[in-house]
Amino acid sequence: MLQLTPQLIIFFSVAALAIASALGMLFSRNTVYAALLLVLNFTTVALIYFMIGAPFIGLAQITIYAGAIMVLFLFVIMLLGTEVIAKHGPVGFQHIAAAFIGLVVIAEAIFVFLIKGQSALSIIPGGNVVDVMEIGDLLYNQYLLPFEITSFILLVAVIGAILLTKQERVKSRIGKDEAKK
Amino acid sequence: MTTAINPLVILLLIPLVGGLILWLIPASRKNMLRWVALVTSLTAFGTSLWMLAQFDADSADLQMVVKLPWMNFVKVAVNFEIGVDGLSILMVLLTTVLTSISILSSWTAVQEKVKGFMAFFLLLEVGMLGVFLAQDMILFYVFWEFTLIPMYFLIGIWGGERKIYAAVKFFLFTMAGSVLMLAAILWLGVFKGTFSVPELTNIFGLLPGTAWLLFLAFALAFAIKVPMFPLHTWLPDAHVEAPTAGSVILAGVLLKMGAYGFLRFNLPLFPEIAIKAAPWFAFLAVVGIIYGAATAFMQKDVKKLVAYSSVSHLGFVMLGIFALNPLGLQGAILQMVNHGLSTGALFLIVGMIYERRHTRLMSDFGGLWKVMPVFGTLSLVIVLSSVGLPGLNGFVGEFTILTGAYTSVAINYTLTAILATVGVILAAVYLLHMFQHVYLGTVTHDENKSLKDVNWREIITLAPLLALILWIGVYPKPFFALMAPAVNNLVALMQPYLMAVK
Amino acid sequence: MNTIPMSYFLVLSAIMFSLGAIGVITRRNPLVIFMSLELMFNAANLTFVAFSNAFGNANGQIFVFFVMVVAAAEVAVGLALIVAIFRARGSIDIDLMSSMKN
Amino acid sequence: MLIETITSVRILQLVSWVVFFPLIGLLINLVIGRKLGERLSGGIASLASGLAFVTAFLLLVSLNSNPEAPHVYRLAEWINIGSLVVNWDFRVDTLSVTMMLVVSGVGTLIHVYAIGYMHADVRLNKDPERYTRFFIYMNLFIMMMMILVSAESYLMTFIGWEGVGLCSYLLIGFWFEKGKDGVGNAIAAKKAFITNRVGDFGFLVAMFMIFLQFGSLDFTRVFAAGTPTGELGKWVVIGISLFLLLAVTGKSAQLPLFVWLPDAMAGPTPVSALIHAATMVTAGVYLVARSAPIFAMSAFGPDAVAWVGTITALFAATIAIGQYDIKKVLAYSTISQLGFMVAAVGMGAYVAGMFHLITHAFFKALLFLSAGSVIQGVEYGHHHAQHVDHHVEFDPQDMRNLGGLSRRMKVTFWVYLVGALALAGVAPLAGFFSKDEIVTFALGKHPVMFGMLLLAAFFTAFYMTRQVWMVFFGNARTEAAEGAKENPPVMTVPLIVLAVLSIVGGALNLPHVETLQHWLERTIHGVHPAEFSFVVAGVSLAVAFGGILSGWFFYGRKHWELGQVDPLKKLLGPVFTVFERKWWVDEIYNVFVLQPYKDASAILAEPIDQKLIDGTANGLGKLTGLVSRGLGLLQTGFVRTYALMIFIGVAAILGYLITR
Repeated sequence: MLQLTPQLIIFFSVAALAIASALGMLFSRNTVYAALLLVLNFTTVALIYFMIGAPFIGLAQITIYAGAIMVLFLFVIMLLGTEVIAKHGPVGFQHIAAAFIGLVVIAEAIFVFLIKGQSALSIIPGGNVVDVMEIGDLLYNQYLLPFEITSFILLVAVIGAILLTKQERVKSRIGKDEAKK
Repeated sequence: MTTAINPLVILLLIPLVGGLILWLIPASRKNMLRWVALVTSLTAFGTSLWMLAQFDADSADLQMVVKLPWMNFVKVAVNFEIGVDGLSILMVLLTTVLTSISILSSWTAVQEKVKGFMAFFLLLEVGMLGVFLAQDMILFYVFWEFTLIPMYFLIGIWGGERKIYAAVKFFLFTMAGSVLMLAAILWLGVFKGTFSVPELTNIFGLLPGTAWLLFLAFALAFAIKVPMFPLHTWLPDAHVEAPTAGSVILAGVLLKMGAYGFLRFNLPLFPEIAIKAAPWFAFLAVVGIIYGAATAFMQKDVKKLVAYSSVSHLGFVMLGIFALNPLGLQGAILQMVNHGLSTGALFLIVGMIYERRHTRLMSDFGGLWKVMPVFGTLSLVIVLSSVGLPGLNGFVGEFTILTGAYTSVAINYTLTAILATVGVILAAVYLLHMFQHVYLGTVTHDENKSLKDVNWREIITLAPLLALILWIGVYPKPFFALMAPAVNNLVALMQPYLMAVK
Repeated sequence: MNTIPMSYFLVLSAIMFSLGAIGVITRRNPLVIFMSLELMFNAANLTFVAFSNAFGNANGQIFVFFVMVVAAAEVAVGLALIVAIFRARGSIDIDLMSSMKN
Repeated sequence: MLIETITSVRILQLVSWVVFFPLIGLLINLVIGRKLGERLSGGIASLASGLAFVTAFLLLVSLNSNPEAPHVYRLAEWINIGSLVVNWDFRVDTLSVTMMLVVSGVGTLIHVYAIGYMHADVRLNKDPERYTRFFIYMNLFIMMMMILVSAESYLMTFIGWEGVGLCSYLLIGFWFEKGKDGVGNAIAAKKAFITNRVGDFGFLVAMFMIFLQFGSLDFTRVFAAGTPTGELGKWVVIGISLFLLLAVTGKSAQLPLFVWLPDAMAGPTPVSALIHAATMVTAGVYLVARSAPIFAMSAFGPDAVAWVGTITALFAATIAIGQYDIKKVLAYSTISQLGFMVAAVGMGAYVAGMFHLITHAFFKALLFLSAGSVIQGVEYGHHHAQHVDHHVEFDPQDMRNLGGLSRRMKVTFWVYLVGALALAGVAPLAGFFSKDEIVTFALGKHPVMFGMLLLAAFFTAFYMTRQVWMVFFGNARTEAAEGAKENPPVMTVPLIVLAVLSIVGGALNLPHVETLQHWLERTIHGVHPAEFSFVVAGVSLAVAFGGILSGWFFYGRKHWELGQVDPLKKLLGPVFTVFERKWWVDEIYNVFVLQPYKDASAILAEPIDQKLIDGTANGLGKLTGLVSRGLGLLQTGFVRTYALMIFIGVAAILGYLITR
């Protein structure tokens, strides 16, 4: 039978916060709020990471996701001025189906993980801590090649982003030239 | 028996080379294109005669076999294996003869895109020859599908009003069948570890259900091509829309590929199933005979009438094949040749009047014999050959087929054969109906009064066909002699199972 | 017992993943869709980390690291695309972006 | 020396020349005939036929000295597959030589006659180019007929059988642009060919059954095989007999397939004489005589043949009474006389049947040729009488338009009279002896048959009298008949020869001498001559005179006036109408055979083929289109729809994994 330990209580409350923030993001009418709620979600997940012995990932989560990526989001929202999302049309088939399927998947997950088979695996909060040294060791030895490739991916992404956003001016000039002809 | 220079390989190469030469000639030099195509096809014909000279008619084996490794499919070797035997040699000869004649017949009928037309024709010849020569199932399939492409374009580019519809229909029908055949071929090849047809003869060790499925997969592909009732509806459309030369080849050779497929695959590969299926196929064949004749009678377009007559005539061929005795089989092979000659010639004459009047409706004609006496006489002989008048080719084939059907152990329902004989009456009904409306009576249309009689080129086009029609009618012995050993071999394969049926 | 069953983490992950998926499917604003996408990445990451802990193996966390990098790259390109589209069309409603169809 | 040569057995090897001479003749005419001119062209054709006759005569002489079993000569192999072995074999025996002589003999006379007749005919029909074509067809016919009678196997007989059918088709349709609505002749030709094909169907099936039963199609082997035993064998024999009978009814114009023969009169008159009276139509009789051993194997088969012949004889005779067309009367008369022959061979009186065949060939050819002479004479009169109004509808064949020709066409009149009397069965003309023999047999067979045949003979005498009176006596009823003129000798000389033959032809098989009987007995075994009976002969003669008298009673006492009603019609009323309208047989066929076939074809061609079968095929295509369009709806172009699909898939796969 389930015994409420402090760890469990913390886990449940954090999990509830994560789900709530996710739901909030989902239904928010305003993209800025949505982004902020997502930041909240990321942070709570980062809390879970800290809890289960992944401090490096937790930090990275906060800095990269909550910090960098979401800021980028907010920046774009502001830039485009599309904070307020237009009113939805009537709830379409798409929405009902999506909701239904989502519920089905969740139900399936609950069925599998909680009812059907109690997994023998369990998490030791605060145990099995992976410190930064260990991660660095792995990254620069075993996973050196993928690590280098990620850097290349980032480079490509940067160039791509620049090119995509610069495209407009080049295009318009061509358009003008064609118009002249 | 492998000679230093193999006629079959050369036979396959000649039209290809001819096609290449055509490619080098500028499209504007139409006459040169025509001559090159004609000379190529005649060379191919000459080569096929060379092949005939090399052929040992007393042997039932494959001859002039060439076997070169080609590729592997799931570790099973696929070879470039070609050869000729009694079942296929007449078909090869028919192909080369009809190709030459078709090219000659489109001398003036095709004025646009001559280069493409002739090139497709030669490619088509390669495909057809390949189908009859291939002894490897994969190779056979490749050639089988390859014939579709030039024919598709011949109909689709040089066809009549509804050419696209007809071309697509032709393509889809044939594809529908051959896809299943491909599945059967792959299954068999992997199952038996070889794609070589001679090695696959009489396959044992299949579950009955599997054997039936494979048999039907092959049968469907071939039955569509033949075409057997009720899979025939692509044929009238394709025939009506195809250019004359295309119709000649379509009726003369392409349909024979279906019947030939039954002979080459269904019977030797699955003799037991073939015997069990024989009554059903014979029944369908007879339905086709009667049905084709009855529908042909109602057609207003001469070309369509001839197309439906093909359904009827090919019914005889199928009946002969599934009689599964020497009489029926030899009759069927001869009838395949006969149909190629007679119906080919019928399409040629339809083409000739179409070239003059640009219509094919029977109601637009009448009394042509008076205006074009030579043409009328030639047409009469051709029509009578198609009717099956004794002394001409059609009769020899039909008679042997019907005798085969009567004496067949596999079919064993005399009524089938009697009904098929009714087809002989009905053939006279629709063909004479056509002859009367087009050639007899008074000249009802003023446009027809000044029609020119056939010219020398047209006579030369028809003459070889007429000569063969008479020859086969009066003295078919050499033709039967060519195929007899191979057919007897095939029947011997059936014999144990036929005994079981008895 | 100070342990938490593995299943709890997986269910949490599944719920987040589903919510993210619903967001992707239903929302019309590409920005929100991207956010939902991030949510789904996050759900996956959570599983990685949880298993990493359960098995006492650091490799799972390395993968999370890679996922983050890729997500960052994807967001960069994706947002750039959105900006480009917005400039071209003046709107970023993806229902209006169906030029692939006819 | 010469005698030795022509009586030697080696002469019999010449048999194939009866086929080759006409073939050579037709090839010459085919290639250079147009350049030869009419006389030469016709002459070559006649010569070809004449040479065939000479050959046949040589065979006769040689065969007479070499009376052993049938001689078979092989020209070439034909079909040889497994058990089916058929060769180009010629059979020389008394039966085949007799037929060869009749065919080539009468044929040659008609060829000669046609030289004159066609000269005028092609000009009347305004296409002199076609002159040569006629003789090509005629030679082809002789050739095919020779193949028919000289064959050693059923299959080769069948070649000739269909070959003569083809010639019949070509010659009926010789003026294919003439006739009712310009296609009447063409339609008549087609009808003849197709009706014959129905008969040929019977021949084919009979052949298959023969092959199945006896394992061969050669006469020698089939006849030597012996009666099949067992219940099945009995039925097979009856089946063969009945299918052969169907073939006979087709070719010899018996019930129920006789309908083509009257229409066949559309052909030029020499054709009617040669093909549709003297030779081709008797092929059926020949076939039964030839197949005598098969027919002897059962009782039912020959009985059926005899009854069909008897009924046809009477049936056709009644129709002949009500006809006005001079050639139609003769056509129905031919059907009736063929009925006599068929009845005879059915009764087993093979010699009597063949005897009648020969005499009939003489006098019916004579009658037709004379009728042709009358027609052309009247056409001549018509052309000279109607200079101005040339296109007035005039039928020179309608007996109501004739009359009084005995004075204007003397030769024709006398030979016609001879023919008519011979046909009526007046002693001692040829027809009397042969018909008497048949009737005598019938008495021994079945009294009803005897009565029906006598009645038919009575009608025969009656309608011939009617015809002779309407055509030759009284006053000329039209200007055309007024201006009729006798034809040139090239036409009348063959008539005279035939007339002589009609008079003396009976000598071939006089009672108690029986030349023909002994001759044919060598081939057809077990046939005994009927005991000549003076009672029967007397009755038969009385019937003939009765017919003539009653004919005179109705048509001779008072001259026929233009536009009058037939005197017999006044007496018989509706019954006469039945005769006149030919028992509505054509109409019945139309309603019960032709129209249903047309309807069925129309249904097959349009609703079934186009709608059902093609519709199904195209429907499959459309279905594919619909399905793909339906699936295309899913392809919205919205990424999130695709995402939804993926999501659904994920859920489904998960579900599957759970419940597995």
